[in-house]
Amino acid sequence: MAEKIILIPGRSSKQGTSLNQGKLKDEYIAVTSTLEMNQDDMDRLKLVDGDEVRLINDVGETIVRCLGKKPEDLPHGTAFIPYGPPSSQLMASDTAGSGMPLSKHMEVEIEKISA
Amino acid sequence: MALKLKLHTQPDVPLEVDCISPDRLQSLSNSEISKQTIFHGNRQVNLGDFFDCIGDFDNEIIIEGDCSNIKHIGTAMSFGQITIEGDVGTHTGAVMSGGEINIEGSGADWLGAEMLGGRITVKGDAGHMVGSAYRGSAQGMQGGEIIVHGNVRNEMGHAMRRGLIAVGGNADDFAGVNMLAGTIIVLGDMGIRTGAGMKRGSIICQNIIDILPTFSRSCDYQPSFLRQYYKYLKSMGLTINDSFLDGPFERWCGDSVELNRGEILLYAGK
Amino acid sequence: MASSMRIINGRVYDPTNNIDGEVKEICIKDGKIVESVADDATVIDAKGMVIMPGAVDIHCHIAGPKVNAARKLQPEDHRHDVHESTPFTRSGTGGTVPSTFTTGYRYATLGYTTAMEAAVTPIGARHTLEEFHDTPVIDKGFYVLLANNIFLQNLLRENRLEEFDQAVAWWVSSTKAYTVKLVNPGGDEPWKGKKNSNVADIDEKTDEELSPRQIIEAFIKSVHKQGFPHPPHIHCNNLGHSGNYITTLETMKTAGDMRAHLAHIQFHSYGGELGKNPTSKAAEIIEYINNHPNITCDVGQVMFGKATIMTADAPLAYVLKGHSKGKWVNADTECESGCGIVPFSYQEHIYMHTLQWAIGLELFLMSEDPWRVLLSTDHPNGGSFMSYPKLIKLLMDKSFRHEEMKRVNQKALDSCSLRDLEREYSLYEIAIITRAGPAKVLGLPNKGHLGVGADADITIYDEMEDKEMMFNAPRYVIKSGNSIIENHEFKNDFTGKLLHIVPEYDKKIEEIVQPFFESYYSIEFSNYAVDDSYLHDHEIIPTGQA
Amino acid sequence: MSENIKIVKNATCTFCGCVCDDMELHVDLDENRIVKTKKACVLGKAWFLEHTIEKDAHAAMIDGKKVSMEEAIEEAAQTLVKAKFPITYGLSDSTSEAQRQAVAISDIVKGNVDTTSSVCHGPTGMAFQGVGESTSTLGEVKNRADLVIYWGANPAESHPRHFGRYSVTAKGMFTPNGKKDRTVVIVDVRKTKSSPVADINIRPKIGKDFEILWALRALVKGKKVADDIEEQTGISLETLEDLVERMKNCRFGVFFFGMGLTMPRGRHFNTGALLALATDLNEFTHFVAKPLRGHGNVTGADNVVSWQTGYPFSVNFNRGYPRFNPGEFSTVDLLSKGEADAAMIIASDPASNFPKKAIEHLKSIPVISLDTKSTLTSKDAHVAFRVSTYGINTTGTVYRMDDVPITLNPAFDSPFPGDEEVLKGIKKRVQELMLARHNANGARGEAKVAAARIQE
Repeated sequence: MAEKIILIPGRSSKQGTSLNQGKLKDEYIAVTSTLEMNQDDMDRLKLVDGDEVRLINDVGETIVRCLGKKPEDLPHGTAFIPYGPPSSQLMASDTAGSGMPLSKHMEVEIEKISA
Repeated sequence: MALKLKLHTQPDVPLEVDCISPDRLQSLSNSEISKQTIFHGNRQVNLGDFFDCIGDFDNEIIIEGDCSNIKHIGTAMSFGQITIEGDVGTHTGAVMSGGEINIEGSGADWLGAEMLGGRITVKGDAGHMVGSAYRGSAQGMQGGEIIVHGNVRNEMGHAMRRGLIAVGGNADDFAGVNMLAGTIIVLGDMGIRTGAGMKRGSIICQNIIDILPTFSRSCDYQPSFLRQYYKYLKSMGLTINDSFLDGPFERWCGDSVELNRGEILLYAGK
Repeated sequence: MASSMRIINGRVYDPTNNIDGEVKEICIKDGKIVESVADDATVIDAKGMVIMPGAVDIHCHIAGPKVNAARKLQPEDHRHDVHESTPFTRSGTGGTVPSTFTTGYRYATLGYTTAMEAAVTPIGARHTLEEFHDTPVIDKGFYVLLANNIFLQNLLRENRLEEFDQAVAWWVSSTKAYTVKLVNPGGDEPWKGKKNSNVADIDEKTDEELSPRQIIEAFIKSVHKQGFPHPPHIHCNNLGHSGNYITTLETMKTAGDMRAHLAHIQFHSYGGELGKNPTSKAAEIIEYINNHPNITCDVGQVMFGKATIMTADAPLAYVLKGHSKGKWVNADTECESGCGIVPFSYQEHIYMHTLQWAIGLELFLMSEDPWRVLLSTDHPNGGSFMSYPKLIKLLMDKSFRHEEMKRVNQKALDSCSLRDLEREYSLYEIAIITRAGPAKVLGLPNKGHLGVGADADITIYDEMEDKEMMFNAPRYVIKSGNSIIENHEFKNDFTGKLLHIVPEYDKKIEEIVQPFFESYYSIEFSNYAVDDSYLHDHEIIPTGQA
Repeated sequence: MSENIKIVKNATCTFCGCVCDDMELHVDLDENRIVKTKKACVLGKAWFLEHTIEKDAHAAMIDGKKVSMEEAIEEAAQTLVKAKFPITYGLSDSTSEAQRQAVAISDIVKGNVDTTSSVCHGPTGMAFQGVGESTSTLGEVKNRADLVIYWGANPAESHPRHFGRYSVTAKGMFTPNGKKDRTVVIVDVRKTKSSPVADINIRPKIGKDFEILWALRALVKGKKVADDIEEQTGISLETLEDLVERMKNCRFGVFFFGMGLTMPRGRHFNTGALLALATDLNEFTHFVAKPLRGHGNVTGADNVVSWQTGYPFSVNFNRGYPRFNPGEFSTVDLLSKGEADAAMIIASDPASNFPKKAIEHLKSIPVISLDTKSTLTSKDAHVAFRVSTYGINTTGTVYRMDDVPITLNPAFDSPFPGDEEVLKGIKKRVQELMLARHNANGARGEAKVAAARIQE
């Protein structure tokens, strides 16, 4: 079952340290494919840590693994992901005369990939 | 008879054609027109390398072909008429001071940016920053009219100081941002943060919008000047619901972080 | 590269060598003026032309952090004034704050071959030197801001004058500066630490112990003792405020009979009551200067049109923000300086602006010694350096001046004496206020003249009735013996060099400065001093010959 | 680990915009790598320790095959000169000396130059052009700030030493007790690793930063705001009023802001609102606002592009002079609209973090890449240069996030050349090629130009 969430891509220190090893290395790829979610949202969607989910919007789609966060730390209906190739797949290219594509607060649909 | 410029070759990279303007072509022969310098990316080429010139200039230039990758048509023109039969690229009619540009298809970003006078009409949609200021400038559009039948995107009328922008469809975020004066009318839906930072001027919206916390509701009334505007827009081919003509409007004052002398008029008839 | 050259048949104006319009041959070899050259030297026939040394701008703002911030701030100013590349010169943009390449080329197109950036924070020295490397043609140097340096003020408070001298030398040496610059001495602390206030009087103590006068006096003495080629370059307190001429007179008196250079003195020659419209005190100021040969100044003429206020005097910029109502930049530098930037426009119909314009002209026209009252617009504060030719015409052409006076605010003219001043500058005097004078005041022995041994920086103008046109477009510009402009066209690119001083200091001072650094600076002491990799071509001007 | 250890003091970490210049590095000279760091944060440690020399990498490759440096420079120059719309992008992890060469190349080939600013604090640069700013160097914050407000930023993860060196626990002239002398406020939609540092955490509704900043501006000016402010923004009027009082009454206030403002809807207007608020507050007290810049020398990129062209980023030279227009000459736009026909990417990896559409076009045009490591961008590049790492292998100048320039103190030599060296080679060659073209087009009556006249 698909549900809409607001995706917040951002920096994390893990993403920062892993990119020094190389962007083609496993750790960077793993870090940038981890979606932090509100635990309540995960429970409702029947997701547990490490489950693969598909994120979809008008631009494209990507598959990432989810990781629960305390509900008070991440507002209901939002999810965080470190910048990287997966978040790019969902980023629209229009910059509204600014040069900056909308890279935070992207509305995406999330669905569990059945094993 | 009009001068027809027919695009015979699609450019690989954007073409910049400031010379397509009545001011620049009025006294030239067709072979001279074909030799006008334009920029194909960083290469200086001739207008004739991309356009066939047909007919003679008689106050009007008609442009045929898909010009969505062609920039600066009618930039700084001061008289005459340009008709673009399809879509057109960025900066069309920017800083123009007179004359008329009719776009049968859609326009792009910076349509009529910092224009001083004249009129631009667009049958389709337009892009971001219609009639706006360029970055750093204190003033956007300073006169004239822009009428878009379809939708426009962000920052329409950014820092505009005079003139009219009317939109038949929707407008996205920051319509009339930092507006100094002038009038904006949108018949469709609005994005967010309409009129942010406006000093003076009027923004007329037909549908419910999000109002910034720095605007305050002053009164409800039936502005008689709107009737004139709507009649005029009707004559220009926009679809105006007759109920708007005498409709009650909520008047919101703002922006209080600035002079607070601007207004957003919100149709309250439904 | 530089070849030998002979310029013949031109009328030469070389005030340093008392040459006033005589036809004289100038020979160039290896970048220097020489007695004679071999017969195969390139010959320039300057018949009907005027030959002058390359001009020297003693006070302008052309490179460094504040200049670059002002560039970034004003895309609207650049858009309408572009500078195209050629196959061998770089492109850029103009406006009141041109890009680096454009700055160098445009100075050259006016016949200027040396310019001094007048205000650089020590921590911004590296940045300034990087920009200088990208500023072609002209030779350049900069004055380092020290009057609001907290460490130096602490030494003064504790009366550690010996260490003060050493620290001044250390700071100048390690930033590769040309001299010290004092801006609104004592005014930074009230601005940064006391809710944007300012110091109002030269004898006001900003804390319990130190007044602006004490700071000014300490620097004048220290620089005098160390024999810098150029004395402290002083931007007095109360710039722009009505009644500030008293502060200016007091500042000059503080120097006693030691040398001091007062920057853009026009902005400091106002009478009247604080907060009300000013009056002209040009006569009082110029009288003091005329009678005191130890004092030199540049005028800081205001020219109508666009300008950009950029100054280490942050409180002043804040006042001007209130007038311009547009964008404003404030930028504080730790332990060293403040900074304000405001895009500005001087308009003929405004009383204040006309009065400023008139006071500048009064100062020029009442000056008895052109060697000490030098041409500047405090570019871009009073107007762009591109307006120098027009300013020269205002000085040389009385009837033009009177025509211009018809277009300005008449009330302002009523309140000053400009209408009565009939003086016209001669070409010889122009050569003094733009060449020989600034070179002498800067202590640059090889600049501003055409004697044997001088740098071969030469400008050749067509002699014309319209002096603005004449000075706007030299026919030839030669820099260090390289032909840069020939027949009004760029023929060569050239980098120019840095002019700086290296005063000696006792290494022990570093041990005293270092602990302060570790506590209050945010970069490491060992990463602070600018190393020699930032010198492209450079020339060290000797100190200690006072 | 060998015995051959060199200790480098006061080295500079260029991983993030903090540009900490107090590093102590222990370098194993036999193995050519750093084996120990002192004072580095978690990011800095990874930056230094992971930068080893990959011995099997090639300094220059064309289409994935090893070539000589000369061949690669020739091919890069030919590619740039042949293109009608060549773009240069990246530059933020390179020295200002290299940046100067890159802008020169773009000018000479009449191309386009843009830096990672355009997808980072570019909107802040645009806001600056609209309203200006009140700012300071970081030492002033350390010495004076008694109110520190972070907005849409998470320095604990992006700039780990920011709190300690400059803003929160740092002890300075008028803040001798460090954190005790300060009030720290964090405004963020989510709880982050930075949150525990704050005395006051403000958690607005998502995407409402502009409305909150606008309301604060109104309150600072003594104006009323809409009654439903809490409903709109998630922040009560009491909270806003309390913040306003703190801001007006502090001695020296500072905003630090991050991409939580530049990247979402509102972009340059979000940052513009914050800069304007800081400016407004100067009517009451001393207040500054500072973007938390990301890359080690992104601030240098802004500076170099500005002094050479007059504009900070998104600069086009197609017509032989600089023009500025974000949204038109910004790299995301030039790629996603399919306008660029060749690209030189320096120290950046757009193929992994640009919008999908832009990446697709990048893959369809010849790319020249300069990078210290293999990336998605360099992997598919037509000409790929493997370069040494600035600050670790090469010296040069970087500009800290507050525009303070610092000279790099490198640790060990790399077999690979620095960016500056490669770019100088390309510049020399494109200059020759453009000159040849100019002379060949001499039909327009222009004088031929001798190569000798060109300056280094």
